[in-house]
Amino acid sequence: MNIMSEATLENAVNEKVAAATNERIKMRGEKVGVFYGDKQALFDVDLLVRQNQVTALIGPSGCGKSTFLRCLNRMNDTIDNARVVGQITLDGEDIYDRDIDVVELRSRVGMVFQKPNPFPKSIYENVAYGPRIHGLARSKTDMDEVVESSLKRAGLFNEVKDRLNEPGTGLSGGQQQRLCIARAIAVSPEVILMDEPCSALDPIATARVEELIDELRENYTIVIVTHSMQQAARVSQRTAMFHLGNLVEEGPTEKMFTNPDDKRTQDYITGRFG
Amino acid sequence: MNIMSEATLENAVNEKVAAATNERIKMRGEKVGVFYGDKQALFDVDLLVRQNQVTALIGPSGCGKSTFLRCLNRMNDTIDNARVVGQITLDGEDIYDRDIDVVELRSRVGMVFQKPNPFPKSIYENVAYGPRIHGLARSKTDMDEVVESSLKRAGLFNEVKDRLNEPGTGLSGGQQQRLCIARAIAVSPEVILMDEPCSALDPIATARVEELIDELRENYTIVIVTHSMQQAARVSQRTAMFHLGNLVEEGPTEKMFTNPDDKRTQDYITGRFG
Amino acid sequence: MTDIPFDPAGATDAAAPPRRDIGIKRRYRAERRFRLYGLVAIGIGIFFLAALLFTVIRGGYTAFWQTSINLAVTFDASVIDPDGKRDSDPNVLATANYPLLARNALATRLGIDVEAEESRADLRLLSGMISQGVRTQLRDMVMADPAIIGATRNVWVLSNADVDSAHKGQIDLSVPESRRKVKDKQVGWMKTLTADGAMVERFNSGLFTLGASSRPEMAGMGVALIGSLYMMLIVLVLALPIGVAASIYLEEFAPKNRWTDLIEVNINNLAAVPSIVFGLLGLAVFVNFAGLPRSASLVGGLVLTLMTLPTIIIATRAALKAVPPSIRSGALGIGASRMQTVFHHVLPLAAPGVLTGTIIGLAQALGETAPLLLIGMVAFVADYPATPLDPATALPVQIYMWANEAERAFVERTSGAIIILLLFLAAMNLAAILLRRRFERRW
Amino acid sequence: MSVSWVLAIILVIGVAAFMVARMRAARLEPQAGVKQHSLPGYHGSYALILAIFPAIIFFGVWKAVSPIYVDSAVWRSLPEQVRSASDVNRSLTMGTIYTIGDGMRHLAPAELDQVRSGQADLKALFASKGVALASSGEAYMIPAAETYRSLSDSSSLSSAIGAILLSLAGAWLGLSGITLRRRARNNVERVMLWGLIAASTVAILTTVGIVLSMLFQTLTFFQSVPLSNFFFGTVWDPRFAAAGSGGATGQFGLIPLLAGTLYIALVAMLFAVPVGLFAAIYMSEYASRKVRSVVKPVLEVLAGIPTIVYGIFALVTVGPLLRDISAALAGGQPFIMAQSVLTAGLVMGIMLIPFVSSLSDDIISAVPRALHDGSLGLGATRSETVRNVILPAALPGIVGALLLTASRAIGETMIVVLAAGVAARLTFNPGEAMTTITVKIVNQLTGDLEFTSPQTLVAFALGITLFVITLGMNVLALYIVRKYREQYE
Amino acid sequence: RDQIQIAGSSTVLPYAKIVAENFSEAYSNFKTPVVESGGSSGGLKEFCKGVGENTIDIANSSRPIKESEVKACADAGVTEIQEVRIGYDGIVFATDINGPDWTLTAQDLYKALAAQVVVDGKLVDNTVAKWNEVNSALPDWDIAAYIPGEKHGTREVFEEKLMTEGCKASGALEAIAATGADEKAAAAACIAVRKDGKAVDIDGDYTETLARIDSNKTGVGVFGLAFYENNADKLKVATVEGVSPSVETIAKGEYPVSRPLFFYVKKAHLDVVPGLKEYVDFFLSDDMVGPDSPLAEYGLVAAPDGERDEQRSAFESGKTM
Ligand SMILES: Nc1ncnc2c1ncn2[C@@H]1O[C@H](COP(=O)(O)OP(=O)(O)OP(=O)(O)O)[C@@H](O)[C@H]1O
Ligand SMILES: Nc1ncnc2c1ncn2[C@@H]1O[C@H](COP(=O)(O)OP(=O)(O)OP(=O)(O)O)[C@@H](O)[C@H]1O
Ligand SMILES: [Mg+2]
Ligand SMILES: [Mg+2]
Ligand SMILES: O=P([O-])([O-])[O-]
Repeated sequence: MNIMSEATLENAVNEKVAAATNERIKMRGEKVGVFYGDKQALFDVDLLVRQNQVTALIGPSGCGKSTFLRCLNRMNDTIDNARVVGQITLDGEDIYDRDIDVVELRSRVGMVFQKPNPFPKSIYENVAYGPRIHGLARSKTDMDEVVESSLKRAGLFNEVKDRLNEPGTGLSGGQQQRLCIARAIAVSPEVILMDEPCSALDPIATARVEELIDELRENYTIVIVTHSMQQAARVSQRTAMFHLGNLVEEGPTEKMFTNPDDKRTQDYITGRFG
Repeated sequence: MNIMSEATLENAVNEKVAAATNERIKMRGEKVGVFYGDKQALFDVDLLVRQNQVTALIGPSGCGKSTFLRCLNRMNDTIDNARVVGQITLDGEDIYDRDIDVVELRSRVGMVFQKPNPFPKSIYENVAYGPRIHGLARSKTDMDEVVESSLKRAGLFNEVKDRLNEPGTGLSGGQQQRLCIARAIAVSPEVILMDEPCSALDPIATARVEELIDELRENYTIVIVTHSMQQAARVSQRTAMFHLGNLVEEGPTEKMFTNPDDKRTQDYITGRFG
Repeated sequence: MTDIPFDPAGATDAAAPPRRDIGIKRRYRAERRFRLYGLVAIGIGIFFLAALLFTVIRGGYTAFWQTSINLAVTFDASVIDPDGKRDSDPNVLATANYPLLARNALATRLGIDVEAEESRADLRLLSGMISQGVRTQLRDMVMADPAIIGATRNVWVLSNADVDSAHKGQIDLSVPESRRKVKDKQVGWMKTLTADGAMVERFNSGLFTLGASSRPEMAGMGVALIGSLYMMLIVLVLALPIGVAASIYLEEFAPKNRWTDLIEVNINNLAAVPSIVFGLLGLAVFVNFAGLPRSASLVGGLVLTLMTLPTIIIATRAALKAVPPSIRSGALGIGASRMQTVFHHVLPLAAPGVLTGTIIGLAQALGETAPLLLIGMVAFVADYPATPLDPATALPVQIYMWANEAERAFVERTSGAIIILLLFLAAMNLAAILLRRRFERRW
Repeated sequence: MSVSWVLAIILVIGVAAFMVARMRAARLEPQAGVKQHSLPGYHGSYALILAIFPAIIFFGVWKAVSPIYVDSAVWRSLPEQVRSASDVNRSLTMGTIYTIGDGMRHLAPAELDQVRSGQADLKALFASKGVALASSGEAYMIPAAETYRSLSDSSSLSSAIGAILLSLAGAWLGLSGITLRRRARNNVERVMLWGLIAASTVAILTTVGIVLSMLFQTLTFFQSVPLSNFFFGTVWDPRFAAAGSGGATGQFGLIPLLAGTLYIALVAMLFAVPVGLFAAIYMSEYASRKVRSVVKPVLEVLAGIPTIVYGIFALVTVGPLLRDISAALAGGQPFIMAQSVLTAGLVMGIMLIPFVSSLSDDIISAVPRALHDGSLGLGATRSETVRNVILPAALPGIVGALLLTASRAIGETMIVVLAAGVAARLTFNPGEAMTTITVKIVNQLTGDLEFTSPQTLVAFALGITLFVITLGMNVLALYIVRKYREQYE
Repeated sequence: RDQIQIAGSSTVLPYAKIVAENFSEAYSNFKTPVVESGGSSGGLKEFCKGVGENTIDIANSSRPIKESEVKACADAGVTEIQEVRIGYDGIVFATDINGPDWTLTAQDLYKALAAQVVVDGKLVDNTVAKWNEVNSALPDWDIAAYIPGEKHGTREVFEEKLMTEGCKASGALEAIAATGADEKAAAAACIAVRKDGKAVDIDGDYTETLARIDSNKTGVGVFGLAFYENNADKLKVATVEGVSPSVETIAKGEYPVSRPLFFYVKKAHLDVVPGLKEYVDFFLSDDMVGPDSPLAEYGLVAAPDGERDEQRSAFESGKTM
């Protein structure tokens, strides 16, 4: 009980601040916990995701970043033994509500996975798939356009423009990752969740994706998991630090990287490497 | 014809240099080319891998790094439409020779893949598998030791020590990656090929793996693909830069990062990010 | 959990932007429809299974009970050994007129004078009420203990099959007496006996243990069970390894060329060969060429093996194909040989599919009659086979033969036999299903 | 020495070699810089293989070849005039000689002498020993039988000795030269590979066997019935010739049977495939583990029910039901007969449900979940995911399952006999009866007709024809699968 | 081999089974013979494979062996075949028990079931739809006759004794001959059964016919006498040419439709296979094939006394074909 009010207090305060700075809250997690079977992987996470901002989730491997990210569009539903407690809202609506429409939710909150998982279809079809099921392209030319622009924005178009009809699984690791990004943005979701979108990318491609994120931020809200402090620093406005399933600290990126409140954050970001 | 003598010339020069500096050549690629179907993905690569050194392969996504890496232990054999030309030797033996025992080759030249691919078995079994088939542990205790030390060296042991019997597929992305590293080093190969072993790792885990690489270097030879220039700079003694399927340049890491010969290398490593 | 005093109530939450139309209603309808189709499909399957089981069980459960008559049989020496030569001639005891003993006992029981001239007709009717099997039953008692001669024993004897059917109400007693096998007098006696508790339905263990017989009450599935058991063992021992080995070769090792295409097409094609043609093959190869005996379960097992192979191979190949390549490269990458990769990683992952193929293949083999026809297993076999080389039948054969019998009593036995076959099938599949569940795993 | 003894001895040698080799390999001294190539178990298995396989192959080949040699030797030992006289029924003569030779083993020495001196009534004597002789044989057969006997005795002795020696030699070879670098694993695996190859040739051999076991009779059949009559005839009435043709052989038109086969199989597939596929999809995508673990085996029971039960079900329940329903719908005249293509297809479809559902379920479940997640993460509904991502990825396997199903539909007999009857007619109306090739194969083979007549022999022609037709369909299917295959990862 | 192996006709099978069973009870030192089913043709084919351990000893047949088969046998070394006629099989027409009485004649049957009839001197397809169109004494039922399929020997009897006779009696034969058909063609036209679904071939056994009548109460089926007797509470038998089928009328030759049943023994096996001779003797004894025997009780029409004696002595004397 005690802990609870403490935690929500934090959110409340944050909200006040947000309101003061005229930031709108897109998503809000309250006391989010996740169990895999009996094992709890995430504990009482309270986190606000601000609209048109990039929120970076950082923390050591296995601390629960992906798990939390998956909560945000209910991808955890698909894991047999996963159970989510707490509350998460999108535009004030509880996304774990019975009435909520998971499909619509996922079309509004898109996701790029940690392991690239292109469909065993052609590159074109990989990208066209989302728009097609959501009916976002009226005609073949529309679709071509959507596919092209998505691939372009993901920085892949030039490499694959001659082989749009070849299978997406024949691409290199980094190309697959960019394909998955293109696939996700092709449906223009309101929130985009990216689980280490640049892990398999070289610096140039990374730069391209980071640019893209910056671009997208104007219209969309982005949550990104990254291991690169630099990346977090470069692209995000706010950063949340996880440790052992707990949210250690959350705040404006600048502050987090210069003057973190928590000792663990400090230790982590000043670790020898970056 | 012309090109060929030119290329091998390069190797020959390099060898002279190696001999002069008392370095032993562990592996040697000569005019290595790879075709996927009709499409050539790698062109005439000449590269020396020096014993007890870390060779880093860098280059933009899709340039053929993984492809080349796979040539070194003939993993390309398993891709239906892949065809390798040219010659690669290990300790002077042509590894594409008819007489060569591919299995033994792969036990000597181990590999960590770009996408973590743990077996759908328990964590313990994932690591114990290699030592078991190679008869590296005589008893259960031996095996326990091998598993524990491998997991420790990969920096995973603490996180999983209570759940060694749970499936390796239930780990987080980074944990899976470290599991695959543990699995590969458990068989103590002579050469270890690592395809972006730290892409899903946080800085601390990355540091652990880099330490590991440094450690391993004393007894083994390592080839690593990485997108992080810093990482290449930190761990490798020699760096090879690929571009569009061509080996652009190869040399001591220091020189590569301070004074590359090739304009493309220069451009790549001084790209805005790193 | 939201009853926090100063909940700002989402004042700062983003106002819901205008929702895009992604046809959600329509898609959900499609989704529900799709799901419904699935449910309906399963429903259809289960409905028909239930209907089939219902018809079978309704028609067959009575076969597991058999009308028996309790008689106080006097082992009359004057009947068994009228000439008193049993010590010198061993055949006397073997060939004595035992049914007479039972008939006399029944007559006594019903108060009919055995000696009287006018009861001759009645006595014939009485004989007709007792199963001919009483001959071996009483004979075995006497042979086991000749001292029994002269004594009286209480014995449960089987009633004749027609009486059994009448007792179970399967014969329409309203038709004129001349049109039915059970006469009015017999019905009267049955009532008397039933009222006395001397005629009851007892569990029909003979259905499981006895061999074939032309007398329904004496007919059992024993030989067929043994025959099927032998055959299924042979099929399992041969078809599963050969099938899996062939699939592994084709899927994991074979170069993809015309020759392997040929093999692949061939195997698929074998699945379409009518089963009786396998019988022709078995006759030609195993009986005529290799000189194996006719009617033997060994030959049957071999024929069914060939017939089952394509099913197992096709299922196994599909399962092997479904294992993601990353598993293979993972193992190869740490120096496992291809053989090791396949046997340590790929095959275990494909095991559920292999087992499904095995289940279906074995089920099919278990229910097959046509190929057995040509190798002589659709036969009347009364003696138990000691080895797979002895004549035997199989469960579906017995069903097939009983289904074609004229006697009414075989109707329920046919259904009873089907129930036994299904039990056999269930027992056989249970192991495979449990195994399959162990191997099932998502990744 | 009997065959089983020889095999047992070889086996014992093999097992011993295995144990010793494994032990030796385990005790090898490790050397600096030299890795042991193979695990001890592989060394053991290699020794086992060397000890067993060559010996058994030798033994088997000898056993297969020596009778041919003995046969020709015995034949040559026969007097010239006998040879020329009985050339036509050589096999009969030789058979008698063999029977006499084998029968002589059962005789006591005194009886043997009698036989040799030609005094004994062979037939009676042999009968008393339980050996059947078709005739009493001729005098020249006795020495020939003895030749046969001594030849085969010495052959079996030398084969036994040879095999055991070979086995010992193999064991020695396996045990000597166990070194760190010996590639025992490669050798063992090579043998395993040959084993796998051998297993896959069983299918080829079966095919060859099937064709051979039918070819001869088929040719005989086509000697009396012209090809065109068979392949292009539209009337199946084997006992009656077409009016005016005057022939006595009858009409063997394949077309109505072929049409019936395809039609009934099509109806069955039209029922089984959607039901089975949807059931599979539901089980793998929607149902909980528990439900699935119950429903799947339950549906599999459908595949195990003997087809005669389905036949009876069709005959007494489904057929009349369909007829009555159609009569009620049409108001009087039923448009579906009790025996009809529809009834047969429907009931056969029920039987085929698990072929589709269980196999497809396994294949669908094997699609990596990352693909699933990828699609769901884009906001696809489950059904969209299944239709657009999962099914295409699982397609090759599913097509395999469907092929198997179709094959079963074509090969089924009992259901068709009882549900659609045996009347070979050519019609498009699924409410009427048709019959299939398989049914006719069974009927012509098991009938009362003369077994030498074309009426019976036509079964073989039908068998081979069906074989060729399905072969063609399979080639087509292979081609299609190749074209549309989607490989994941 | 210590077990007799028998194969062949499914019509003879039930009788052979009864004999086999009683044989093993009477001779407890012999194993029960194995009796395969598989049709007369299949049985004879196996029979003619040759002599020896791996071949069968007896072939049951519901028709006499054909010339060509004897020859095929001889080619394979089976030169001495002993023929045994065991009795007769009555063939009856029956309807559902609740139907009216039926009195059939060959003529009616022919008119109802012939494929083609002569109208105005031309052969045209038979279009008769109801029984009472053939003969007003017959019920007003749609024609639905379940007759033995062409694989069955019974079919030949049906054609010979009913269709051909009916064809002659109704004058159709002449009419057909008048259309210009030669003798052979006319005979063939006489026995051709309509194929429009009114006459349904049954290739299975009588149980199938019974099931069909069960599901179509206005169907007429052809059964063996034995089968009918076992199911007399469900079936009503029709008289043919005024004679009601029974063991007596058939034995006397009054009832027109019956056929002899046979089995064939390999003489070469007689001394060799233990019990074979005893089995045949046992089969031929009056205890088995006599008028009061279990076979007769089951439905076999016993041959007249003289014929049985003749069979016995023929077998005893070793008479071969
Ligand atoms: N199996 C395949 N079939 C066809 N083309 C392939 C296949 N694998 C790789 N390629 C192509 O070969 C080229 C080199 O691929 P490779 O995987 O070696 O790149 P990479 O340097 O490892 O890139 P990344 O850093 O993105 O992993 C790419 O263009 C890729 O699309
Ligand atoms: N399906 C699962 N079943 C059981 N445990 C799981 C499962 N998925 C994740 N976990 C565990 O939950 C914890 C959090 O995992 P998560 O994937 O969220 O980590 P992460 O922060 O994304 O790490 P990484 O940076 O390595 O991807 C880890 O300890 C992991 O092992
Ligand atoms: Mg993660
Ligand atoms: Mg790569
Ligand atoms: O089986 P049958 O030969 O008597 O028809």
